[in-house]
Amino acid sequence: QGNQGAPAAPSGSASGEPGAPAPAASYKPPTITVGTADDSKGPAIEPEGVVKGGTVTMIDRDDIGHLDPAQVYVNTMSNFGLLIGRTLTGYKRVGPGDYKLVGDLATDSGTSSEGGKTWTFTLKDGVKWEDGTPITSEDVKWSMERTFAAFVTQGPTYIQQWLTDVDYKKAYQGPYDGKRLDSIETPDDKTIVYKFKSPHADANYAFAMGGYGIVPKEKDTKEAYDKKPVSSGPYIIKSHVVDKSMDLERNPNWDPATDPIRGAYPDKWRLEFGQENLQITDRLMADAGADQTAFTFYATVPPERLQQVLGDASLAPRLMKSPSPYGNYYYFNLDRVKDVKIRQAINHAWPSKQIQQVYGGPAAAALPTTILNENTTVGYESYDLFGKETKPEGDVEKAKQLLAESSNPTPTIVYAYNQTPLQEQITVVIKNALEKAGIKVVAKPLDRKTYYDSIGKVKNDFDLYWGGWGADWPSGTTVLPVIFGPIADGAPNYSHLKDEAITKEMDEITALTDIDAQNKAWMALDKKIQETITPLVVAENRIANTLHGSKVGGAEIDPQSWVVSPNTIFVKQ
Amino acid sequence: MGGVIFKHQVGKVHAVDGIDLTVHAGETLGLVGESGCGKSTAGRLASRLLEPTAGSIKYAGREIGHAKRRELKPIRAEIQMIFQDPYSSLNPRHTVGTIVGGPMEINGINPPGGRDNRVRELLEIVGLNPEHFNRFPHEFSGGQRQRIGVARALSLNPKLIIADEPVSALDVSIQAQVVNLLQQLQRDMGIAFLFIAHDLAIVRHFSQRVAVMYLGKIVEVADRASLYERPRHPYTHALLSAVPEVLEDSEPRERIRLAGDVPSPINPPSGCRFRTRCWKAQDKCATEEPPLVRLEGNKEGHLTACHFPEQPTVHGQDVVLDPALQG
Amino acid sequence: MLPFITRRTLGAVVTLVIISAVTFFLFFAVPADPARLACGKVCPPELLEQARHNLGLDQPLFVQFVAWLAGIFVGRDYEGLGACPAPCLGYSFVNRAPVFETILDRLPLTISLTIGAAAVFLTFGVATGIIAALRQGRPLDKIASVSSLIGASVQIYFIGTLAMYFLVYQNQILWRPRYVEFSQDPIGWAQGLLLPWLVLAIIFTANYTRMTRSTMVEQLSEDYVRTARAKGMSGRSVVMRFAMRGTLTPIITIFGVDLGALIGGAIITEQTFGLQGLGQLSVRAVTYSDLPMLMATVLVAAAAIVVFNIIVDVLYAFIDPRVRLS
Amino acid sequence: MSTPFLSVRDLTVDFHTEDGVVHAVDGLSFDVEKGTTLGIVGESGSGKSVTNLTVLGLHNPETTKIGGEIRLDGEELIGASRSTMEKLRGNKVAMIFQDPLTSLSPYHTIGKQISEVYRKHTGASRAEARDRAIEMLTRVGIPQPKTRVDDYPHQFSGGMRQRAMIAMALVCDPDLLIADEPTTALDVTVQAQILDLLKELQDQTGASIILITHDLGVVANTAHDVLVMYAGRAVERGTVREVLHEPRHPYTWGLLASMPRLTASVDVPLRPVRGTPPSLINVPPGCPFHPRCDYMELAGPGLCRSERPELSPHRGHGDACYLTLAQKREIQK
Amino acid sequence: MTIPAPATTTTGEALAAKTPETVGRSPGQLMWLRFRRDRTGIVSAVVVIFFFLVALLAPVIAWLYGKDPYALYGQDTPGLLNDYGYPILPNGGISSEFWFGIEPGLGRDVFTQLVYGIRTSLSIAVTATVIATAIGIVMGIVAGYAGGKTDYFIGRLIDIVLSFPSVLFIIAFMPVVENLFVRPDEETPIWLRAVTLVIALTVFQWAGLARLLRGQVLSLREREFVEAAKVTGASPARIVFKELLPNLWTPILIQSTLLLPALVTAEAALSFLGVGMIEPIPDWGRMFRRGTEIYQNDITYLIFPGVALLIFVIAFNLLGDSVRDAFDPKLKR
Ligand SMILES: Nc1ncnc2c1ncn2[C@@H]1O[C@H](COP(=O)(O)OP(=O)(O)OP(=O)(O)O)[C@@H](O)[C@H]1O
Ligand SMILES: Nc1ncnc2c1ncn2[C@@H]1O[C@H](COP(=O)(O)OP(=O)(O)OP(=O)(O)O)[C@@H](O)[C@H]1O
Ligand SMILES: [Mg+2]
Ligand SMILES: [Mg+2]
Repeated sequence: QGNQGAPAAPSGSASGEPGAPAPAASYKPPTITVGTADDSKGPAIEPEGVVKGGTVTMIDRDDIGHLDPAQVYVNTMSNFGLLIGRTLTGYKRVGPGDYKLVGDLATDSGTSSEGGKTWTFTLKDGVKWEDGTPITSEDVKWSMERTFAAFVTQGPTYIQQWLTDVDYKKAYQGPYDGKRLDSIETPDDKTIVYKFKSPHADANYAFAMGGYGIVPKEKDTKEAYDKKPVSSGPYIIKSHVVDKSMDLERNPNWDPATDPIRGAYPDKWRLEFGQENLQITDRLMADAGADQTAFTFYATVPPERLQQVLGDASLAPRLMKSPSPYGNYYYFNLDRVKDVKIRQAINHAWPSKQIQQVYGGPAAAALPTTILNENTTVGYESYDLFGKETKPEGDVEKAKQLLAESSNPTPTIVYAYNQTPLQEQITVVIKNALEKAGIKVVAKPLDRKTYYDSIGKVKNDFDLYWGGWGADWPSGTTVLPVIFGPIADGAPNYSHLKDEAITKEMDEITALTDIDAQNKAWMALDKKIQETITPLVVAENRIANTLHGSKVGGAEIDPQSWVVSPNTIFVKQ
Repeated sequence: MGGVIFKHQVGKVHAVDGIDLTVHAGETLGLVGESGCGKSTAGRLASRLLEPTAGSIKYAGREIGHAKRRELKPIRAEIQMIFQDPYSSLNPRHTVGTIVGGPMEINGINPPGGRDNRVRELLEIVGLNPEHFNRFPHEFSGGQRQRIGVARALSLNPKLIIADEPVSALDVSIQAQVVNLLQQLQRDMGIAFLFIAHDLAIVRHFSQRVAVMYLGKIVEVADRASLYERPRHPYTHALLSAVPEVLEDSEPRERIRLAGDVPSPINPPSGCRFRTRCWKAQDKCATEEPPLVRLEGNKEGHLTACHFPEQPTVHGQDVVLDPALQG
Repeated sequence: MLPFITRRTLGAVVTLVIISAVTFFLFFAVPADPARLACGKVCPPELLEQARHNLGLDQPLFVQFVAWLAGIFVGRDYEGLGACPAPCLGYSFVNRAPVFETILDRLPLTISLTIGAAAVFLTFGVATGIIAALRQGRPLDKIASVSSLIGASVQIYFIGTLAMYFLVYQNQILWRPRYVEFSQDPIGWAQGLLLPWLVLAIIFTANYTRMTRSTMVEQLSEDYVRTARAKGMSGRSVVMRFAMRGTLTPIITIFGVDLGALIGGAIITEQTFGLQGLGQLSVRAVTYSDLPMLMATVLVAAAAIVVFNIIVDVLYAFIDPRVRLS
Repeated sequence: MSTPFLSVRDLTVDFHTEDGVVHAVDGLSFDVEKGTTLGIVGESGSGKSVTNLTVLGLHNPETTKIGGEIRLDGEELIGASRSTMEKLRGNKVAMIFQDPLTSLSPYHTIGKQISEVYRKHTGASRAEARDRAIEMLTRVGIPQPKTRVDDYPHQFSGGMRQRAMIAMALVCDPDLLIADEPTTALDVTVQAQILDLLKELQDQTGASIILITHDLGVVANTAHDVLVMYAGRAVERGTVREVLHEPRHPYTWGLLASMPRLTASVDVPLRPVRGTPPSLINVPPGCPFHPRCDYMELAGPGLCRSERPELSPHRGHGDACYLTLAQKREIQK
Repeated sequence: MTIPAPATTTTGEALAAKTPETVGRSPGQLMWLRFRRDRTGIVSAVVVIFFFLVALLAPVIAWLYGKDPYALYGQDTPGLLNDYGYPILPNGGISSEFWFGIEPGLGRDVFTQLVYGIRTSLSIAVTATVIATAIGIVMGIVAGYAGGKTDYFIGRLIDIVLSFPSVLFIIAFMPVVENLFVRPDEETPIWLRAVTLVIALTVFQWAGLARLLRGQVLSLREREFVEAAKVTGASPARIVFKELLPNLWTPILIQSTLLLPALVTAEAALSFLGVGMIEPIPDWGRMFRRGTEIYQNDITYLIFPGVALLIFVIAFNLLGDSVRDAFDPKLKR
């Protein structure tokens, strides 16, 4: 669920902007473990007081951009994908904050051999497409092959790379011209074997990504599939008016007994798109009429309503809270801000608390200190190198001292930001704080459409800019090697960090087959990078506060994807 | 100075169609006719506000019909105009001083004693208080405004003034003031006038010669005495008989009531244009256009365009063509 | 009349083509690359090329524009997405939905919003305008002019937000703005749009009140109105049958302009009330650099303005025989 | 003599404007007998139209103050109810205005405009009213009335419009017809037609006519009695013969002398009244004409400047001037 | 019979004798006189002038008041804002120190923000008004006076501009205008944003005025005083500038009085759509928009900018009405 949506949303959207760990004391990071074959059997564990039937309404700003799983990368889309499609593996909710990686279509979460170079899955009995035909291993293979096709530009690329090469689209162009991929084998209708070029001990997590959902070979319509997908999940799309509404009804060929993940309690779903957060919040607060059975996947309470919502005890039962599982950073452009002392001075001077206030206070944003996110890192360990916990409002003296030691005691920093009302305000705060430390800030607003283009250019003229990245599964593997990976236009290494020792270390950690050791190593590397290079300022992470209607039960923000999961939702009668 | 001759034909709407008029130096030519017959068009052609579609306009022997703005410059000063509407002919945003002095400024005339003095002098000449130099037109009555217009026309010492219905918009008592003023100016300064009006009685007072126009054509032209006492064209007869007289004199005047209005100039009747309202009209009138010629028994310079002219008298007719009046 | 309409229609088509061309070519001057947006955040150059090709952005601009224009009249074929029959406005860059269908889907709301609001502000504005004109200088006139002034001075997002809060969420006096098809549920349709109508009406009524009042005052001093009174016509018929005719001309002029503008996108209104009409569609098209959608919304908006201009001119002829016969 | 058909006594009309109070009519009295024509002459702004609009009660009551009395056929019109006035207008009293183009509604057909008056006052059906409209158009001499009845005013020529106006005024056979400068906007030949038509229709219907004009020639041709107005007051009144042949007031003299005439000698210049009419906000005290009068000294200058001369007597030839008849005769010699 | 002959009139004596009622007042002066009598007009003028003074003297006011619109008081001084970023004191944190309270979130002083915001918004609106008016004047007069092809093309251009869905266009293409001036990775100066806004607002506003003026010129061109100037040999330039332009100031003035408040609100509306001035430049429209978002928690922050905007727009509209009435007394009464 790494890609946090391309164009950042205007104000306070969930999918677009920051989020992170360590909020109020009550919050406990989730645990995610690997489940057994038994865990992989359906049906899903029912939430308390569940009622089946009824129609639930979901209101959000944006439509589900892609229905073809191959094009799905954004958290909101994978989340929706749970309703209409299945993957090999998936996350099963065992209890509050307790998740297991289990087999979804597969009977278990996969068997690896050769230290993770080969992965074998067996399909469950009784899994069917919406027309009743059984789902076969050929379908699963086909689904992976088609992600190599030219028209697929959006989905995840991990497995494709592992199966072929880093430049996977050159190695194979998809199954439509009759060529098949040898590295996936289907010895029989139920078995499927993936053969990677190198070991990937955590590959079974990758198969849980929505982007690796399945598509029926016989019903594949290439590009057009994005409009009319075939359901393997509990619901079928009955009608869809783009950007406006969608209606789901039950898929008669979905058998709850095969599905450990999806509860699918309501009979019908009504999805409404095109509403701004503020309006959605107001509607859910008012809780009138049909809105009582409404909830939202990701429309968090915007700062403008936060005080009101949090201050109203009557809303508390309908309020969900969850810190962002993403990493958010203000990247230094190491090509321009060459002096580590200046980078550290800025880290010290950083007005975290003030920015937090703009977001709406501690209830709306947490102040993390590490690159890896607490919620999505198994084996997380905290550290505080720049006194963020002791002096969250910034330590001007310390910053001045570091600057005095640096090559330029009065540096000028070009800060580029995404021009939304909220970011404008944050920029004011940053400018105000850094200038107190003697750092001149040139604020450069960037058009929101081109924000990532502009900061993604290797040869950009900015010194500091915000960027987000989220783990695709709970491991440093999907974070550090990405944000400090290859330097290219558009690549997420916005710091342009290029340090051979670090790169080497990352390769070594990736190759580790012991997951616990790997996690420990990532945490250590995290601290080391900040200590020696300081390529970024860890940004404030937002906490989602999301309301739902009074007749909606089982609503919970999934701590990994940071949106309300459809799996447990039910309608109270 | 020779004469001013103009002769022209105007485009699609034959507002003025092949008219021949001559104004001699120092004299007044009156031009009468009903509304829409092309009097103003003729006047504006003469002052070259309009360019004729065809034909020639000669001023002091020079052809000016198609002269450019630059070529016209020296002549502009000599031909001036007085307009009908005392309200719209003065720029409401200018003072009297600017209005009267403007033409001098445009033509770079610097009279001895300065322009302002000259303006005051002109105001005095037209019977206005020179102290009103700095006032605005809206502070004057219609008659006074018309005097300002006269002063403006005089400021360039013109040789010819085209006066387009200068008194039609004024009350009788004021009308007489303005006519008297014009008459006096002509006497004092020898200015020639083309005096356009629809009121035969006023024209008679101020014109040595009179032309009668109907639907873009001159139908009769003569010296004053001939026209008023021995009119030949039926239309002239009709016009004369239509003027309401204050005091009935001993001799009963003829009574001619024409039907309808002037036809549209866009599609004028063929042949003689007056034939549709004429009580003497015959087939010939529809096919053949009567030439403007001197009829038998008329004086030199008395020209009439009619196939069947009336007797040279103003008495004793009674013609009623109006259906409403035949009850 | 017919030649007039034909001439005006041809002129309108030219205007629309020019507006489309300006929109189209300016779009490429915006520093955003739709292919980049379509391609996602991690997008290597080959994929970018691919995305660009998929969106048809790899052709010369002029060719693209002509293809777009031709699509409207003869339809187009899209690689992978299939045929798009005329009038084809292309497929959205963002979600590959056929633009024409999307527009058709949004139009009913925008039209309902416009027509309902127009009905309210027209009747209300004209009525108060007439009353104010007849009660010139009296308290009623003063009240009408002061309230219309305040109405004209407030912003839609200002009273819209306040009204939503106090009348819908807090007290539930009015129904929450939403759109239901008229054919499905006429009452729900009216309930759902009532608040936007009223708010739009508050803002627009002012203009009509003032316009009606001043024209009516002028008309009442017209000679022919005096004639009507001299004929013994009753006060009511003098106003409604005589003075009103002349008052209509300026009213339908601004009415045409307002209707055109509203259909073209009551952007702020739709934004304020969370309604999904053309205005909201167009803002999204802008936000996501969705060229086909942007082109379509601009085209529809401009067409609305242009068409209403023509309608107004035709209406002039119905109101005023002098126009009809000249 | 019985009571006159219309009798106006001490009429005053004041307009309250931004610039001050306009005394448009100030103490005006006159009578109109049945079947006769009263010509009202005077310069522009002398209050002719205001007087007659007052008879019909067409002023805006907000800004107008009206005093005196107006009796029509014995009935008091000032202060009469709106419905009374509405019943009267177009029915018993009708009006023809100066500019037929602006006075006819451009939005309705001629036929409609005529027939609606008829329907309003007689309750006739649509078809009857239409027939009546055609009949009226025929009477005023509109050619092809059956087709022209559906024309709009702008399709008519100026003279035809004025005829339509007359048709509209006469459709209910009014007892009093007020014609406010009915021919000023028209050409001489057409003016003659219209004046003849008015006379003829009067002969047929026996209506009284008030003919407002500033053209003495028109009055001479059409009216029986004349009222000369100056600055909102009557300065002279009498029969046409009396006023035009033996004018008594210096202003009437001035008017007559400034009229150009076809028969007068060309060599005698016109003799206009000097000066301009006064502002009605600031009417000169005493005789309003005194600033323009050449004979003020004869009557005693103080008198003309301070005391306002009254028109006397109420009937017959009268004038408002301090000069004695003898003095006047003297001057005329 | 002879008519008495009054004195001849061609001497100035008679006219000079007439007492002048109005002494040398230009139409402008008359307008001013009428305007002065209009109490509403005067009051609104005072209000409008007050706003302009505030805008003009913003630095002085801030200096006297002792606050800086850019300083984040609420953030730098603890105890002013609560955890959510809202003022702790009631009424939006109004105190003797912060007269209008403090801004939620950033904690700036609302009073100086508003004063400077008015300064920003007014400068943009005034500049746009002036430019739009100037373009409108040139285009309108050229089209009206030149006629022919020029008129046709300008007319089409006006039609096209007026047919553009302007709001949509502005939000779509604001970046383009900015792009024309700076490369995407260059610093965008504040003035540039202002210039962009001015351009965006101007592009669609000149056409209305141009169309109006074109019509006016077309009718003025037919007025006889233009012909009079032509007859005396005036050049087209002189006719345009000396004869026509002075007569167009009335519509120009009225139009621009109405345009200015419209642009102020338009700028606010653009802010609402996210294309207004950007932080940290204080901006009236943006304050207002933010107010509409947070009013549930801090209504004070909506009230001050909102009421100020309301007062300004109402006052300016009233002023526009009064100016129109003063120029065109016909409407009144
Ligand atoms: N620019 C023009 N375009 C078309 N027709 C015109 C134009 N100017 C004048 N005409 C027409 O030409 C005819 C003569 O017009 P002109 O103004 O010369 O009449 P006139 O005799 O002066 O009338 P009036 O007594 O009303 O002033 C009229 O029918 C008029 O409609
Ligand atoms: N409604 C009004 N308000 C103010 N003043 C008015 C009004 N109507 C007329 N007047 C003034 O009253 C005076 C008399 O006007 P009236 O129309 O009666 O003149 P008139 O004799 O009919 O002149 P004309 O020959 O020009 O028609 C004029 O000075 C006029 O300005
Ligand atoms: Mg003329
Ligand atoms: Mg009158």
